[in-house]
Amino acid sequence: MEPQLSWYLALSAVLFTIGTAGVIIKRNVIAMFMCIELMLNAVNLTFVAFASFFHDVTGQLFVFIVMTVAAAEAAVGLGIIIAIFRNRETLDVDEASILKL
Amino acid sequence: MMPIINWSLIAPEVIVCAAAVIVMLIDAFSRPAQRWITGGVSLAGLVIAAVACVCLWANGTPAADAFNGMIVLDELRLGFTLIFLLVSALTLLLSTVWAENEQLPAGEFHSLLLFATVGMMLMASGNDLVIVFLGLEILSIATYVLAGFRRTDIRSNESSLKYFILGSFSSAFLLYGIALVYGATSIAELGPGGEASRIVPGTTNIAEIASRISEAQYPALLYAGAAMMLVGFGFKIATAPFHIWTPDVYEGAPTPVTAFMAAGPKAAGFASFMRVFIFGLPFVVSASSASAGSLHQTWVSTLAVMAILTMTLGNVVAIVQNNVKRMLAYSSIAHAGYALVGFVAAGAATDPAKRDAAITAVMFYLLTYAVMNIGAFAVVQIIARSGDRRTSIEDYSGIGFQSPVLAFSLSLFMLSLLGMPLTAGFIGKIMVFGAAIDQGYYVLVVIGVLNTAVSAYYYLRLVIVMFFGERTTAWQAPRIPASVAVTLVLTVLGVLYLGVFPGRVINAFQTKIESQLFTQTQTQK
Amino acid sequence: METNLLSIIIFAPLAGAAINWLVGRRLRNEMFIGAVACGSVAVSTLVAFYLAFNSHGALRTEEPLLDHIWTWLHVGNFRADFALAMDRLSGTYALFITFVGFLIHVFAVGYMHGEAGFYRFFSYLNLFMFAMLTLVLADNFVLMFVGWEGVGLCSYLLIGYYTNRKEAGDAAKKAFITNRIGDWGFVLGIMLTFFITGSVSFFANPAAGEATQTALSYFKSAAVDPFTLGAIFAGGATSVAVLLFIGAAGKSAQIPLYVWLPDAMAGPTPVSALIHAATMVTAGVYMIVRCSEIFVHAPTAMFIVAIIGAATALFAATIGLAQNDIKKVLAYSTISQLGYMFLACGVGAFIAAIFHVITHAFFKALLFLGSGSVIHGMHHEQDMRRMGGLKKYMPITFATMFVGWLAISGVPVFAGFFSKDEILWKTWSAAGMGSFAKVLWGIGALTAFLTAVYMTRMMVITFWGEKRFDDAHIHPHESPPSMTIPLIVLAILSTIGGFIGVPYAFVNRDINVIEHTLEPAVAKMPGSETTEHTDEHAHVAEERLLAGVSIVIALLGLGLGWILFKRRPLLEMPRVLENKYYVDEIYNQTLIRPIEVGSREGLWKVFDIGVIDGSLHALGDAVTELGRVARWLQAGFVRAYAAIILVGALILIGLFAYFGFPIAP
Amino acid sequence: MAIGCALAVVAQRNPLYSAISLIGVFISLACLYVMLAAPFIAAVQVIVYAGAIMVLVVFVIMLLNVEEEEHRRPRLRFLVPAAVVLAGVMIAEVAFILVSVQQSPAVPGSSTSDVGLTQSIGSALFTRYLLPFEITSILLLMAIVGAMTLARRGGLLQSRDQGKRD
Amino acid sequence: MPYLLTILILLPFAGALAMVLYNFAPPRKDEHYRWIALIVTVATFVVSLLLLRGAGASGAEFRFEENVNWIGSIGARYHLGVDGASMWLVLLTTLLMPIAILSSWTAISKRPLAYYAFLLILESAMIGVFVSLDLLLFYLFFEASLVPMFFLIGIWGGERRIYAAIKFFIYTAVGSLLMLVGIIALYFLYNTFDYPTLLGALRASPLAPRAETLLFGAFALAFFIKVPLWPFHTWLPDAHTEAPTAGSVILAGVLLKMGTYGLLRFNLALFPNASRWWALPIIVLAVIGIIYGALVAMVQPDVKRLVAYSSVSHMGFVVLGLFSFTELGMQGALYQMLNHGVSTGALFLFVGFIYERRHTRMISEFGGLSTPMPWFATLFVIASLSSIGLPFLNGFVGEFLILIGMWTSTSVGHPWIVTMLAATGVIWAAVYMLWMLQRVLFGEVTNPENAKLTDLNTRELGLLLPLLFLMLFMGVYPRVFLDRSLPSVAAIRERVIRSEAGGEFTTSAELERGEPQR
Repeated sequence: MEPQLSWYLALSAVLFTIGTAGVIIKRNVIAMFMCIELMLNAVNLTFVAFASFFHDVTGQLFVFIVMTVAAAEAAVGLGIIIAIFRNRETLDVDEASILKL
Repeated sequence: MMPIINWSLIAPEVIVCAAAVIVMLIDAFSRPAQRWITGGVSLAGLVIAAVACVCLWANGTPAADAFNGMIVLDELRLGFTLIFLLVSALTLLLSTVWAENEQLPAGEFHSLLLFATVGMMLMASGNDLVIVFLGLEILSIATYVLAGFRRTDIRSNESSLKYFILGSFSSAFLLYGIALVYGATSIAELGPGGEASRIVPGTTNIAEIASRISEAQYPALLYAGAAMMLVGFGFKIATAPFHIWTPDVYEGAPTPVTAFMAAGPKAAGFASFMRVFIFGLPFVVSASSASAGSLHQTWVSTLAVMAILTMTLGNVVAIVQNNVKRMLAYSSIAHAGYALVGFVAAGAATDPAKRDAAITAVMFYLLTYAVMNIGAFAVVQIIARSGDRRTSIEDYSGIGFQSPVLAFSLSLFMLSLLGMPLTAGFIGKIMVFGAAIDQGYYVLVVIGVLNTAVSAYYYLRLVIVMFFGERTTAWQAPRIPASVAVTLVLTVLGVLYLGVFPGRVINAFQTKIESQLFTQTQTQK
Repeated sequence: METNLLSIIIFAPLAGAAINWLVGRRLRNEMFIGAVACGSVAVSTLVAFYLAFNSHGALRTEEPLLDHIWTWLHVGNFRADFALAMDRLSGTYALFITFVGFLIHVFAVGYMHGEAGFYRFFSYLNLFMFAMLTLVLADNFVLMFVGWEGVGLCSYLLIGYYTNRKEAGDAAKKAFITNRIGDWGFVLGIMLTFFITGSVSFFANPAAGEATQTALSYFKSAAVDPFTLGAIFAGGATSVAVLLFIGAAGKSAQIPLYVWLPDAMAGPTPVSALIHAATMVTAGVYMIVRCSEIFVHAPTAMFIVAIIGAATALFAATIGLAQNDIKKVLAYSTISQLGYMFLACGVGAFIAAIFHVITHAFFKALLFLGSGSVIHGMHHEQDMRRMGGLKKYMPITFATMFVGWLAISGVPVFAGFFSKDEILWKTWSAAGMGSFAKVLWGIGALTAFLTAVYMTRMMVITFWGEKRFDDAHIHPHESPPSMTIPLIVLAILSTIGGFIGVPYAFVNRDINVIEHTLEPAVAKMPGSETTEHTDEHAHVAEERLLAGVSIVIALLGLGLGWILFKRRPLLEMPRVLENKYYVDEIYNQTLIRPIEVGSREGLWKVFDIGVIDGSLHALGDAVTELGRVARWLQAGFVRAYAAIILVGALILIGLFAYFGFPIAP
Repeated sequence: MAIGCALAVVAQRNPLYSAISLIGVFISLACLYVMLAAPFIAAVQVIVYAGAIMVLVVFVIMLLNVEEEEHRRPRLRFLVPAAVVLAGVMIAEVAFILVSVQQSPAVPGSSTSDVGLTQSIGSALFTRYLLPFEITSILLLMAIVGAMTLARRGGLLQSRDQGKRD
Repeated sequence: MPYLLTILILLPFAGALAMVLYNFAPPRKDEHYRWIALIVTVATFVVSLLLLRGAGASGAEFRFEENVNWIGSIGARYHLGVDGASMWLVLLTTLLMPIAILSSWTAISKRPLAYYAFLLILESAMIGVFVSLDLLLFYLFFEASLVPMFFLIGIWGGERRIYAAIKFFIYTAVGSLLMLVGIIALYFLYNTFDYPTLLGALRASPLAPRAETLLFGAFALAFFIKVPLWPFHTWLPDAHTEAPTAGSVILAGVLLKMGTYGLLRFNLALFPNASRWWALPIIVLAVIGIIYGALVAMVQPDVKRLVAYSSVSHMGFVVLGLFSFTELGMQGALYQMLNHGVSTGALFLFVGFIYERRHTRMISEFGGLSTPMPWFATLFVIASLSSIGLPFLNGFVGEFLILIGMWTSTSVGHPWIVTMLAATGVIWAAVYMLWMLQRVLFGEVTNPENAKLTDLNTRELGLLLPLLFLMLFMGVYPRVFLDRSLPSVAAIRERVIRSEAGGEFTTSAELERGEPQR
């Protein structure tokens, strides 16, 4: 049978949700980062799904752009992670809580 | 088909971008002795960009949809662009000497700052969600780096980390929202058989979205997308409950960066936020679906509630702060709330003229906020000395007459933030509140002014500490670097000028876009 | 008719006051100061007499002399000029005020000799003359009120003349505040008058521009109020009259506002003589007579006036029996005599009241000055118990006071006899009070008797018997002529002064000058419109009988007093009388303390600080607490922040989804 | 399969394993893209994501040689159930929304079209979406600078080749 | 002369700037600042006397008008002008200012530059309040006057100065912010901030009752707090007590008048109907304030607090007169504003003098001062008497007119009850004032410290004389003032009473002349 559009949407939504949950649950910075990547991918799936069901190129281009953005974020994010790891020998985000209240 | 290229349309962005690249190169291939060049070059770039911007304004061509309508040319864009340029210029002046003192790579700082500026400008000028998203990302990534710029400082690291995680988290939401809108705005043209014969694909062009919401294929997705975009933008402009990152990040980031973040990205956020929601999801009277009207009504009322939350939270929590930077962070949240009041009015307005007025009010408000905020942070930076050490209220005790220039200018900024007459803040407040009253949001405005009264408490607290108390510990007046002095003078004069003779600036900001946007929507109906 | 001389009468003393204050304080020359003070008063005296008695003087013509000086208050339809008017009533008053005032000034020059604040004393005294004459000669209520408050101020200053004596200060304060309570009524009376009549002036004043309808002429044409309690609050003539009477009671020391007068004796004796015997305290009587038009239209008010007057007369007389301070005795007798005058007003015998005012001015001034002379001679000893047998030390004083004694006791041919007898007779024959008139007469008669008794006591204790002071320290001596001459003059007046008012009944001839003079100026009781002479002829016998009765009463009083005190001067008097019925203590406990404590503890500490400020602070603290709580959102943990953001996002999405779901139920 | 891997990403305690399972997610998504007639995107997905980015991530993990999350005093325990609950709510809402998509008129399935092909994407990229493309380059350039700035200690090498990798 | 008002506003400000510039001149001496300030303020006073030209003759309309565009895009104009009502308040301000500066001649040694600069800025703001005919402009000055006073109290005040300063600022700010909302709302209803235009527009198309009530409330709250009307008065005792002498003088003399002036100029004129609807509660509050203030003043241990509370009582009279809606009452109210400025200003000066000598204000510390300082005692008594309301001193005229106006008013039923209660305030005034005088001036000199106090010096006498002269003159010949203010006040009264449904209106005195009021 034909896969329905809503299936893909549902799948991406589930992935997105998992990503968000991961961001909240994981304590390792890198893991959180990966969860965010997961969220982005979920969005990509949505785009592609729409695009293909509309026979439209916009969505796929969007995905293309999103990938580059993700790459950029990856670079910078990992840079930040390295920097913070240098100053305090841990990646546990809960340790990074001197700024509060 | 060939790309429709119209360089003049994006001249400012291109100029700033070029300046950034040049700065980078100079930085790479220059001896440390000539570091100051980078500052000069970037400043020049900003100025030229401003000139270009003004030229664009002068020969105000109607919004040419070059780049396939991805860039608009209207007062909203240009006005905000000028604000961004101003903010960046002031931040540059603040940062040059500071970077030297902190042994930080000034060149990279400047180029990143310029890139961030480009991002902001794109956010203001983009008429397509793609551009908006890209601009936002550029801005965000640049500011992540800037926030963590003092690499060796734990607080700086932490603030950049928090900003990075939460920022990308929320931008994922924004992206999801865009995706849903893209999908939702597709139109199914029904053939004779009643089943969809073919589908007009969805769009990410804001104007087109506006024209389509009435007959969108998946209204529910449209709503969900709107909500998610609200999250993304709300994060950028720090409205409750998405303000949560602000205090920590502002406190941890280096002071000039904080000044920049509180003034620039907030304004940029408002720019694109308003463009997307006011022009993208306007009030549309259409028989076809009642949902469109109620969508508009939904996001407007939601924003109203958020505005109340934001103002109240910001002011109330600011009262109990003891760190000046953190206090200013909360106050910036509160000010986002005030600006939201104007935004709500703009959204609620169905009459183009009143909508223009409201948008102008918000623009003007953000301008005034940028000026007085950067001024305040300039003083904070001077008093904090290197490494942002002295930022607690106690450090200000009794300095009033020890270094009167700093103290009085800081008091001026505080009073302006408080919204006392004869200062910029006053005019800004009455403009946004006026717009809201015009739309009948009396409750909103009353809550706003009561919040102002509350805010008096902590703004005055700083003045009181400086003037009414006697200093216990020793205090040697810090020397004010020339560039910072220039910033101070500019901001002080700006606050007074905008407070006493704001007429010309306001007139310049008068937006007349919507009229033609409305015609656009009519034609596409 | 217009004349600017009137203004001289009032401004001469003012000028004297100014000169003494500015110049006198520099050159502390008593000769100069005394000359200026007495001279200024003499000038106004002469002018007053000239204006009264010249060919078409105030006392000879019907219409008053007017002097419009400037328009003081003029807003909308309210107009109060600074304008003087001298008609028969005010003329009569002005005459004896200026004359007695002059005498007292002269006396004071001697009495105050060597005082540090000599100049101050005399400028106050002149200022008082100015105020008193303004009060009397005012042509409208408001200006009258100016003088009214002015005399109050001067009495305040003069009572408190010895600034470093605490009791003097307290007495002064008490006097001013008690008067203020009266003035409250007076002001409201004026306002109500204006409210009803739209005018506050006594006389139609051509010089003031439009000839307005005057306050009094309005009432002349109005109907008489019913004789009911309700009339008091009806806002008509009765209300006005009652309010005005409150003012009069305050100024003339009637129950319940009399308490200030005895304390006022803390001032120098000439002050007591001038202000608290002769002139100021009779201002209340003057005001009522001036407004007789209003009172005769308010029977209820008249009744109240009569009651209060009679009560005060008796009450004060009883207290007077038991005082040991010579001036206190005189003070209470003054209150008592004032009560007489109000009694007269209450029964509509306005002329009799004025008549008594005049005679009382003479003999009471005489007595006060005499006592002053005694005190002067005794080195400022005021307690009679430490005097005695003074008549051989200071004969002139003794002789003159002897006259005064007889006069006040109502011994025939002396001034007091005629006026008092007139009042008693008018009370007896008061129209419209029926049998109650007899009761009032009884009270009056009793008072007369008591008066004779306590005056006798005073004289006996002071002048007869053996001396109760050690002449080692105190050498009583006769006073200088500057003091004795006024005494003599006043003694003569107290003797013959009564003949201006000899009633028809005694000498079957109509020689009652005072009555003829004042008749046009005062209102007649609406009841008795028929000419009085006829029924006077009718009652001749009755009147003569009553006169005889009062003579007997006076002689009895003298006799009893003589018998009681000649032998035992220090006879103990009932303590309740000696302590003035504890009225001051009662006031203190029931009114003053509660108000003071209530305002301090209740209003200020509890309400102001506790309630108002407390609630405000509570509000502020609440906001701060809210902030304290809300800041805990910022726990500092990124994951928590992310969770918060997610919650917000979910709320938003849920909201939008709910609104956006097209087929939502 | 995608969901499974995704869950694994969250569940794994050792970041290395979750990274690997993330790669799994990417691969499976790529397959879906192919099904959705977007071969180019699929390819890029595999190359850029599964290739470059993840390699970079793994590299960093190695570099900082973090083992599984250290067992420190675990804070914010409540967040785990909270997150799960929130996730549940989110799923619910999404479902709620998607129902409407179901009810909307059926769209013709993804019949094969040429939009997914490299050529068409390329043409669009250089005509209609020229500007975004340029902007993307700026973005990357800036990312390089930023990464350098942050990560270098003195003039470290790996920060530079990080830049090259993207 | 043109631009007279602008000159008046800018002159003191320019003086302040001059001081700041002089600060950088090499041979600067601290005692020069007060001279600059004195010269500037005296000059301002002299210039302000020009306002008297043609006053009152021209009826109710505004004179010396200046009307130029200020912020066109938000409709705010720079519109100045004076009428009979505001002119006197301007003159009062400019008169009190030099006196205030003289009074701090020796008292203020700490930071003279800032002190006098703030005073001058304050004067500019106060003049601006009274002459601005644009609502936004008015609000601007109204708020701006807070800041200098805030600094004056906070820097040069007494022990609890910080508390007092914050209380003063926030208390008054809350009210005025709500007024701002009202102003903006008016703007969007009638599309103008311009006062005369607004009057016309309101006459043409009146507000809806509810809207009028709300706007009335928004304005009234701000002014009530400023007046201060009971129960919004608690900021006043603290502010007065903690402020430096000059500050108290200005605060009592001018700042409080902003409130009553605002009531007269805006509440009554703009919202006549609401004014009538709310007359009763407001009058009740005023009467409570009169008696309450007096009673609390009576028991104050601190002279300055006593005078402060007496202001509450006196300003209650003003509000009472304003809301009697009779020429008598409103004229009296205006007059009472001036009286209060003069008398209470003088009283604060006296308190300042003894504070400067003894550094305490506790009544119990004094006693018998009349012996060492006769001049002080004499003048103090005179000032107190004028505050008590002795005839032929200024206080009497105002209070008498207010009371008689109240009695003849129809703004409430049974006005005579109100009048009787209010009139007791006159008694209380005598009580607390005389009691205070008694304890401070008379009796034996108990405290040896007081025995060697020096009497007033020439400067102190000199700065008192104008006030004392005014007390006498205003009491004896008030027509000079009343006649000139009559047209303006009458015009405002007309608005209030004509807007009644019946239109025509006559004072109850005219109506009920003849038969007693039932």
